[in-house]
Amino acid sequence: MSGLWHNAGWHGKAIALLLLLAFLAAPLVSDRYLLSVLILVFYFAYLGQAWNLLMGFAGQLSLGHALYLGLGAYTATALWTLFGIGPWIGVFIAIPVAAAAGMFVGWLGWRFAIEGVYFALLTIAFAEFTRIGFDHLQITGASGGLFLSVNGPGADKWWNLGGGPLLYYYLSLILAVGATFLVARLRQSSLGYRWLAVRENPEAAQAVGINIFRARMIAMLISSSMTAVGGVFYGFYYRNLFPSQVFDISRSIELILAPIIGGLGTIFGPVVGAIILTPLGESLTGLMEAFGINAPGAKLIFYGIVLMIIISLRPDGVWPWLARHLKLDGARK
Amino acid sequence: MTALLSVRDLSKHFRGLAAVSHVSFDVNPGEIFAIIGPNGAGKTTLFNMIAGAMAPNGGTITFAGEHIEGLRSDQVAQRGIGRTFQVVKPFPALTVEDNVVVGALMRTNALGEARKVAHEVLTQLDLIGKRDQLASSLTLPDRKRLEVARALATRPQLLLLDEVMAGLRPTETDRIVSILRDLNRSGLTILLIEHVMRAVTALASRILVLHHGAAIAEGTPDDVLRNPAVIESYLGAEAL
Amino acid sequence: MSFDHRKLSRRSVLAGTAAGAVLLGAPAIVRAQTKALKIAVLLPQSGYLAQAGQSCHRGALVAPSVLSDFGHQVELIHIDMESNPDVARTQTERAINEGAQCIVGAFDSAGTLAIAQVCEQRQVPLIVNIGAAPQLTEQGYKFLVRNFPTGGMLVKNGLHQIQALIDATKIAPKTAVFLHANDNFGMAQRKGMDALFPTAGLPFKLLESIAYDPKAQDLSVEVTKIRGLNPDLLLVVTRAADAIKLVRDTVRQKFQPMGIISPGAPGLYDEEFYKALGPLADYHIDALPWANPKSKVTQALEAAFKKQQPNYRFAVECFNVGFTFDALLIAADAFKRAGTATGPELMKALMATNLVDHTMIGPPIKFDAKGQNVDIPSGCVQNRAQTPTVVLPAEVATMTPVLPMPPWQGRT
Amino acid sequence: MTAITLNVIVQGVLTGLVYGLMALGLSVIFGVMRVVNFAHGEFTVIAMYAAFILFEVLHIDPLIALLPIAAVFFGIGYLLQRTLITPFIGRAEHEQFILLVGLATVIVNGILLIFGPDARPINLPYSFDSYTVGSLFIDKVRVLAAIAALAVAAALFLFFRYTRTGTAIRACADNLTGAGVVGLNVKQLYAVTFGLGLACVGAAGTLMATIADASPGLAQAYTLLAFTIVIVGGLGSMVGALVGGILIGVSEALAGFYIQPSMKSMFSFALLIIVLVLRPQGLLGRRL
Repeated sequence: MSGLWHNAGWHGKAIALLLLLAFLAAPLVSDRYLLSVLILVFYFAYLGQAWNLLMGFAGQLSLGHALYLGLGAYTATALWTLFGIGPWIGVFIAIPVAAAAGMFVGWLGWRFAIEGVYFALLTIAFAEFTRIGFDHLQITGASGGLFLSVNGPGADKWWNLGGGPLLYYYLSLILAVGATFLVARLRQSSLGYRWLAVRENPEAAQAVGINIFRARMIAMLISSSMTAVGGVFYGFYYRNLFPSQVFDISRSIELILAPIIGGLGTIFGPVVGAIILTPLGESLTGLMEAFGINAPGAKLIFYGIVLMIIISLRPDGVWPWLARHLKLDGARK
Repeated sequence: MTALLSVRDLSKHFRGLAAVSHVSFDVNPGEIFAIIGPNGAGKTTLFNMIAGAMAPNGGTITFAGEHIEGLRSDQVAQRGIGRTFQVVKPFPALTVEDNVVVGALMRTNALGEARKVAHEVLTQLDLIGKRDQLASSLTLPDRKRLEVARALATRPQLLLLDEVMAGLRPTETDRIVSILRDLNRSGLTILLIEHVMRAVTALASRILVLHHGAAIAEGTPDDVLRNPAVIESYLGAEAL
Repeated sequence: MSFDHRKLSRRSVLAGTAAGAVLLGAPAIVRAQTKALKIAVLLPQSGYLAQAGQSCHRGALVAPSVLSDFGHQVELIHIDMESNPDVARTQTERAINEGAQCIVGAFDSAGTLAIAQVCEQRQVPLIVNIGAAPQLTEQGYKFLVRNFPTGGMLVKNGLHQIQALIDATKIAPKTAVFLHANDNFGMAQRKGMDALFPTAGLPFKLLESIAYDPKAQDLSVEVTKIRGLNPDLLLVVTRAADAIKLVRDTVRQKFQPMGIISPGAPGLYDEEFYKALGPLADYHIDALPWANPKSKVTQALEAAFKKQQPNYRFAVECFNVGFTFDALLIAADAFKRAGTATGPELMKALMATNLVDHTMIGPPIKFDAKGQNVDIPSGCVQNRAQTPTVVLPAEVATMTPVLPMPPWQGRT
Repeated sequence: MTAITLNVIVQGVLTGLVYGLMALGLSVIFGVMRVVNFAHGEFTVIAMYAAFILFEVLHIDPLIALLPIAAVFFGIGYLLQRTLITPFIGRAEHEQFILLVGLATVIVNGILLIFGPDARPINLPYSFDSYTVGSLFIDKVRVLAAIAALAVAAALFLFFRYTRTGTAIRACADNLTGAGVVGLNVKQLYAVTFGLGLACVGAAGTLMATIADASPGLAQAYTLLAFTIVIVGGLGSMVGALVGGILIGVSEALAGFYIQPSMKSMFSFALLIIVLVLRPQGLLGRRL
């Protein structure tokens, strides 16, 4: 981040600081609805960063990140409901569980040279396989779901990730900002350069001494770990989990929209994408209501059209274009 | 003098077809060694086996006293062999400087240092003025030099060049020839595969001629170019 | 810190917060100054639960005029939660900002619990219209009541009804197979079945419980498996479209059980079921809570429904419509007794509910300490002339049950 | 082998053939143009609704409606390729993915908006008939659909093998630059290919409508199913798609019968993983 920060022009710095201050102060002035939307924005920005690390930097298309999200969510919530182990400890068990799954998928994929769309299908297959597996896992309630109490001992304490919207707001904000810093830092590290090299041309990367398998595995390790943390947040925010919700392919799809629309392989792309997409959905709902349209499905039709328009007009994402127009440096970053 | 690179009895076949059979040669420290031969002679296969992109079916490759046959290309690179690609493979979305920085990062994890190395190499190869351009925006001659720069940034003992002059105009060829001569003078050993005989005769101290996967001649440029077998099989067909 | 959304107007908030949030523009809030209770009805009108969600929505649409005839003023905000908990959660926040004093919803458990989080924090009562996961009322929510049986209650009442059916029709089944969707609704009932069947004292043996994938493209293998077991009775918990596949493959494979009975699942009585199967849809039985044809509330609701929704049959829709209407009725009744719409007061009144006249069969609606109505009996509804018809209990029945069902052959 | 097991296998084969035809459309599009059609299942469902409408309004049997629907789908595919897809040829997979996910969202919700959420059945006079062979019961609609699927696949096969256009398309698939060099109109051929792919989908959807009821919720599962079959069978292999369909159909049927029906898709995904790892070119595909 430091390099990025020094490279940014004064108005880039000003915009970043103002935005951060606005987000920090938002709960003072905004209503709960807006907060709940912003929580989703930060949540998707965070997950977008995690996914972007693997796809945007290391160039590996995963369409099965719901696997790590679900494993993270289920591990931490099951530890809490079954053994009373709180999420701050649970998260450190959730991370290795999801990371192990990620490493296995990566190992299988990259050892056997499964690339591109084939790798994407491999990730889908694992996520779906696990979804059905959890549908039958009795200890976590199988397809009946796993439920977190709201009045059990300690359930409403912040250290057990229970509480009001402020807790989740700042937690999701910290996650999103922290992930952005982490990603920026990694991007400016030797590892970041190696990832980009592997993404751009694996063969050439290998010829300059990069172990591409290891570089990809590290990206998968960090990406799946980060996604698992997002899963823990999800589990304790909603306080109920169903395999058909959390492991579903539509989860995997929705979490990749923000980074692609925002700008793949950029540091602020996932953030910008989340700031565009979540409020887009909400405002479409608002517009429908304002015009008195009760047509189930109409909102999502418009949403789909907007996706198609953005990807047609700005295939590199909105952020690089925005950065150029705001005359910010580092548009490619 | 012990050879820097020593190839013994190296063979590779694809589905029963011998691409390289029982080739042996030595490259001494500090020399420029060229491999020539008509298309399909097995040059690139030989090259790829040395660079680790392909595992041989038989024979040994020794580099600086260590067996390297069958190692992955990143392991080969780590041991001090840099390479270029016949069809250039830059990192297109990265700047020229960052392309070279990636190379320099093989020897260090410190970005500042890698950047310093990159600047040196880019200056050496006359690319410093284009360091902020995207690699995808370069012309072919510039890309060829970028390939060399990226390989050099890994600080290799031996540089493998795969037809780095192909497709260049004579003036550009001369420019690369003089750059390579300078590099060689500063102690770099070079192994090159080349079609452009002008460059080969200008640079190489020794030449190996491949034909149908087998070595048919080896020696100084003068010796080799007078060799009747060479004239018949290769020069006769293409150069004359 | 407490939140007061009136601190600043929405527009100044928008101007002050994030650039992206500008897109959130919505009409300014105009607070209703009427005596009507403002209720937000959140239902999955799109997404994978759209079929049921839209059916419930029709119940909500018809409710205000009927309630008004009974002296209740309600104002409804209809919201599509898209079968998506994220949407359910943000839209609940928005509805409460826009003045909703009570929430009704949301058919599925994940969505309902997302809403429950918000309602709990903002102290706005949530009335669950439909949702069978037992945990909804076991998690300690203080602002949630449910006028719908849990999966266990449905099975318990269903098994009672099956016994009553056997008594009424004098059939003597010896074996049964239980087939259920492997989703949260199906699993809630499977757990009930596993727990209750061994002690229910029914005269037949349960050969096997089979779970099927709700995403399955067809049920032919499942039917083949059942055919191999050859049970007298087939007990099923299906989603709407699955019931069609089930019966169709049963007919094709010429498997003829004494009856197909469901302990309270949708599917066997949906309009699409009748349209797809015609006469083959007849004689299947659902043991589930049902609209009481003899209640004056039901009669009023039916009349209004016929007028407003001429394309839909009340007899077919009355399960979803009835429970959704009753949820709204419960809210309106509590509001009348409380005299205020403040959350805690309204909730207190809700917990003290003792509602004699309502749509669904059963004694007065009351809630236990956890907010669960523990007394929602099931009746038996049999498809007759492609219309769901109450056949048990006798006091509300309009026909007598027929079992074993007539053979498939010769029905067309 | 017991009769009942045999019955399960026969059902799996018949259903698998129809799945295979659907996957064939994907194989053609993906194999030739490298476009990852993530709206494949959605197109299948549109065809199911088309078959439903033709049956309800004009009482046309889907086995006949198959031809006009396939023709119309060819036109739709041709136009879609010329307008929406062309700019995305050769672009990164994730960009195609977003475009087609957007399109899929529009289609699914458009169907919901127009037709509502109810499943739409086609009640043929023979919908409930089955053939009795020994102690086996074989559904008439499945037999007819499977035969029709084979016929369409055979027609497609002949087209690719014996017509000029078909050969030219295969040339494009093998070597795009080469095809351009020898003067083939690649743009035109791509449009024809996408059209053919969608015609396959149109035919498959029409047949599917006889064995399953059209509803918006089916689409995503069909997309996944088609991809699984194509990868298992082998990309670019026409026979592979049909064999993949049968393999998936039979393995799901057997897993459902012997293990637990709710776990049957697990076996398809496990099969997909195993094939990807051990034989990435698919069972009948050429080496990559």
